[in-house]
Amino acid sequence: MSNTQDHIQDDNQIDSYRRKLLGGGAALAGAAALGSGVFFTSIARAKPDAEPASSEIRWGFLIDTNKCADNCDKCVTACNDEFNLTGFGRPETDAQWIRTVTLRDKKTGHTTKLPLMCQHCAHPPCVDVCPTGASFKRPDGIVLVDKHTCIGCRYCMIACPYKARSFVHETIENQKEYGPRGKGTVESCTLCVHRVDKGEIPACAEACPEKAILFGNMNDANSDIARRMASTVSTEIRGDLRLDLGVRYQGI
Amino acid sequence: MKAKRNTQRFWLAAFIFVLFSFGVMADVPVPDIPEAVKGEQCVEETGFMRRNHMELLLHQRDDTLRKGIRTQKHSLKNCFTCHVVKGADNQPVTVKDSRHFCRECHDYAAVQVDCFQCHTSVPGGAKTTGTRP
Amino acid sequence: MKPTTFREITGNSKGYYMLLALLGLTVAAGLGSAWYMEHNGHWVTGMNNQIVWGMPHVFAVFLIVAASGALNVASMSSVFGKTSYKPLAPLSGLMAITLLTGGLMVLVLDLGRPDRLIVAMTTYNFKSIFAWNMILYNGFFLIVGIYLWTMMQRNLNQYSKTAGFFAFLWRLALTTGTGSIFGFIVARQFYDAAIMAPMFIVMSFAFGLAFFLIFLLAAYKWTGREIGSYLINRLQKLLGLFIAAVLLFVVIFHLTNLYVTQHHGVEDFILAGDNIYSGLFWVGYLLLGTIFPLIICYTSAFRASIGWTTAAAILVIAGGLSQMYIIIIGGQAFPLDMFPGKEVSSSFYDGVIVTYSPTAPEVMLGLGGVALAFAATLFAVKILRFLPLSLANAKIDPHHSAQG
Amino acid sequence: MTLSVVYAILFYAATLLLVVGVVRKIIIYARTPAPLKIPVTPAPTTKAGVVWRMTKEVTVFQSLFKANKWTWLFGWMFHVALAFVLFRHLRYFQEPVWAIVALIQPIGQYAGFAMLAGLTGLWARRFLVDRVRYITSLSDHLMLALLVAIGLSGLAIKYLAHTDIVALKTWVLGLMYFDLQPLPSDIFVLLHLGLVIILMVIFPISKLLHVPGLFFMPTRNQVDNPREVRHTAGWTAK
Repeated sequence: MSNTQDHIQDDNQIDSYRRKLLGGGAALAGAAALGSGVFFTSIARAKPDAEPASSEIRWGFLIDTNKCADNCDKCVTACNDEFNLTGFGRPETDAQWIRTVTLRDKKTGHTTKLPLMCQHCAHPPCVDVCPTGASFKRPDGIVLVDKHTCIGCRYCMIACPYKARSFVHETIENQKEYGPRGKGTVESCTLCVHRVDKGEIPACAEACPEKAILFGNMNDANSDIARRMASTVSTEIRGDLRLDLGVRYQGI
Repeated sequence: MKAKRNTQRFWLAAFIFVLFSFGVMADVPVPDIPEAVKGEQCVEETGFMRRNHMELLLHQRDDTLRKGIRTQKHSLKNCFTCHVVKGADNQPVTVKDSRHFCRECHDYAAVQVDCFQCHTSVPGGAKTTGTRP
Repeated sequence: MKPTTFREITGNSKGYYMLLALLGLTVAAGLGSAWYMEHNGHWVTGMNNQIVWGMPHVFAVFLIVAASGALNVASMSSVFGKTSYKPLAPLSGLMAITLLTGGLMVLVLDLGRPDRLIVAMTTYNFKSIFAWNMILYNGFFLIVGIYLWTMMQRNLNQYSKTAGFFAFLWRLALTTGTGSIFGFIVARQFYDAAIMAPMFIVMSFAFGLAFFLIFLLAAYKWTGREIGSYLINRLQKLLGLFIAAVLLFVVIFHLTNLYVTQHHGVEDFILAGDNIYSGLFWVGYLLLGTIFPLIICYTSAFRASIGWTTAAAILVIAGGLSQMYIIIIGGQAFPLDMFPGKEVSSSFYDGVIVTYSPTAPEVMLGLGGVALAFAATLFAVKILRFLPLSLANAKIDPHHSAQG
Repeated sequence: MTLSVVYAILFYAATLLLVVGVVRKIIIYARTPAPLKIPVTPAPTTKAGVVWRMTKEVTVFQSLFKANKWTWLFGWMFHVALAFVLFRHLRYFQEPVWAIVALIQPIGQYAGFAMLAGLTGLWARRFLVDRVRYITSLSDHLMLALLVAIGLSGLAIKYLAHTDIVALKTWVLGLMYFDLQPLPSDIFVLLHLGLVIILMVIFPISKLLHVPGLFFMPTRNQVDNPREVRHTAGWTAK
């Protein structure tokens, strides 16, 4: 249904989606709370430069796989553009920070498509296993690699349950100012931390024509992401590991 | 016997002369450090920067990456943005060019700069190369 | 029994220098391979974003495990009071150090940033078993070094038992740590098993003794020093015991997995899959690395034979490498089970069994590590007194000397 | 600038003393006759063998290794580390710097610590080993103290209070080009350079002369062929 509405304004689209999901009454309340404003391209408040990331905040994604169109990979392209993730024509060693995964139910044949990236766990196995502490979690829940101390042992890649990390297999010379990358170190989705700190939303969320990727502060009960998580069921991939993921999915 | 001693003295004198002529009378080679394009004083006093820029950079890098503090004063980006060197095509030269701000002194002192193995070395980042995955 | 006389080997024969040169060349080839890999980046290896640990890790982990096992002969005498092994203790300690050196060389040179070794040695995340292993490896050098010192300097001999005891404890910790590298990985089906730690300890006994035997028997054969049937026979039986113990743990490991329904997939893949792993398991590990050497160790036809014992040791090493390959590569080749009950596909090799074809530089690096271990040992026995002048029955067997 | 001039004059003087002093000693050593064949056996019987033996003496300190493992360990560690450190310092004397120097340069940093560790071991030996303590003179302590102080002040420049390394190199090159440049007047730099000057001056009259002296050891540099070749040297040559 939402596929046909991509020309409609952001807020209206959300409204229509909510109406469909929650029924009219709840939608009215929801729409009122959302108010006006362009929350899809910017978050409520940009962090002052001198202020450190706060542990009050837990940044995360809520991804609605029902909205994910079959032949769409705009989130992937946006990420690749944002960080100049150019490949060398060697798919086995080229980096992928976000990828679309297609699931097909073995019994029913029902297929689902979803974008998969670093899940920004609250208890990240990559951080636990990293010998030098190069894998770390920012106070606001973003899991990053400190490339200054990464020795390229790749233990984090062994430990990650989501295969979210890539090893830089060759020399790179086209880094963006805000996205350092270099041969011999491990990298993964940064949740576009350079944008988030400026008060913008990650490139993939911004690029999604269906607004399937909702970004926000999960700890803030008034945020859109927290409200939506409170009102509908969402799942974590490999929830059995109890890693408390920063990326939640709907529709799988 | 005496002649032999004199010969030895001659060779000794010659040796010392040769040793000192290793130093040639010429101007000392010095690095050609690019001025800041803004024509302003650096973020700290010059003598201090020459001695301690690495400490500032390390401190800034940890603050930015680990804590999310994004002040720019002591950032690497500031170094090569203020002291940008333009090539023949009027584009900023990358660290591959020996005229790059950081390389002038680092080459002179034979100290490697690791920064640019991951970071871009020109304002705004280098041009895209390679293919999309 | 009279105290054992230790002597440097003469080591000026053509054969000695040729062997040393051959090993040196292999080390050089390994170093060259590492440089090639680092210079170009890891894409020139068979390793990729799916199989992130490859041949270098197979060799490195194998050598590290073997290193702690090589100390075993020394522990037999210092901790368990088996005096017939006492003359072998210095060589045992030496090989523990050289094998670990070889293993660490491979491990470090495969890092994405080996130039940051100093970071690895000074920045620790104490929750990481890998960080603990760095401490365990460095401590192992120190403790075994002290142990060797107490053995080789006469006025310190009184402390060698204590030093040997601590070295023994440390080596247990070290192998536990190495096994836990895999045991603590919850994400992958083939890992995440507490039995990994004790299994690695038992494996270390077998691998370490195998390396030790190869060097010892060759050294005595080629230097013309005497080694008696009593000692060979005992070491043979010891090797057999360790092989059997490894088999027990391997059986338990796989039985546990076969019992747990969600591990059926990966077990099927390793044991019965149409791939190299099942071949390595049944032929490499079980037939060549276990059954054959067991026959050699326990059949009277091969009793106390230098040649056959060496053959058994080589087979154990071949089997051990197969085992490591199965654990390290096989464990990664099997897809992560992120979406139970779903067929998964993506551009990033999700849901498919990934292939790994090691390239020459990786294998050369691994072999370079093995060569380094042997070269260092070979050189050390020339310049220091590690090897007893004689290991004849009369010098070793307490009953023999009692009669004589 | 006064400091620059003072240090420059001192450096020129120290260099002159070092070179003249060492050359003089080498001439004395070379002219000192070794009238008898006294190579320590087992000794090589060919000239190539002697070269191989001396190479081993110079690079791995073979006879020291056979004599005393601890002294060898610390001594060798110190000398190898010193070689790396000296090699790293070549960068001050070259422009452009050789690629190999730039490559070794970072290793030299850690060698600084190894050098100090070796020196500490060697010094400890002079206190802890009775026989060595008995034969230790004040000058032995002085040489060790001087080397340790040079090492410490050098490391202090690298790790404690940085200096303007570019200016320092310009000053050094200035000495070579006879084009005097200002010397950065950081305390550890002045200390480091001052101590090196002292070392250069003392060198030709100290036990550090074992550096050239090693090559003139008749027990090591002679071919063991007294029956094949008639040995003549010094007064026997007449």
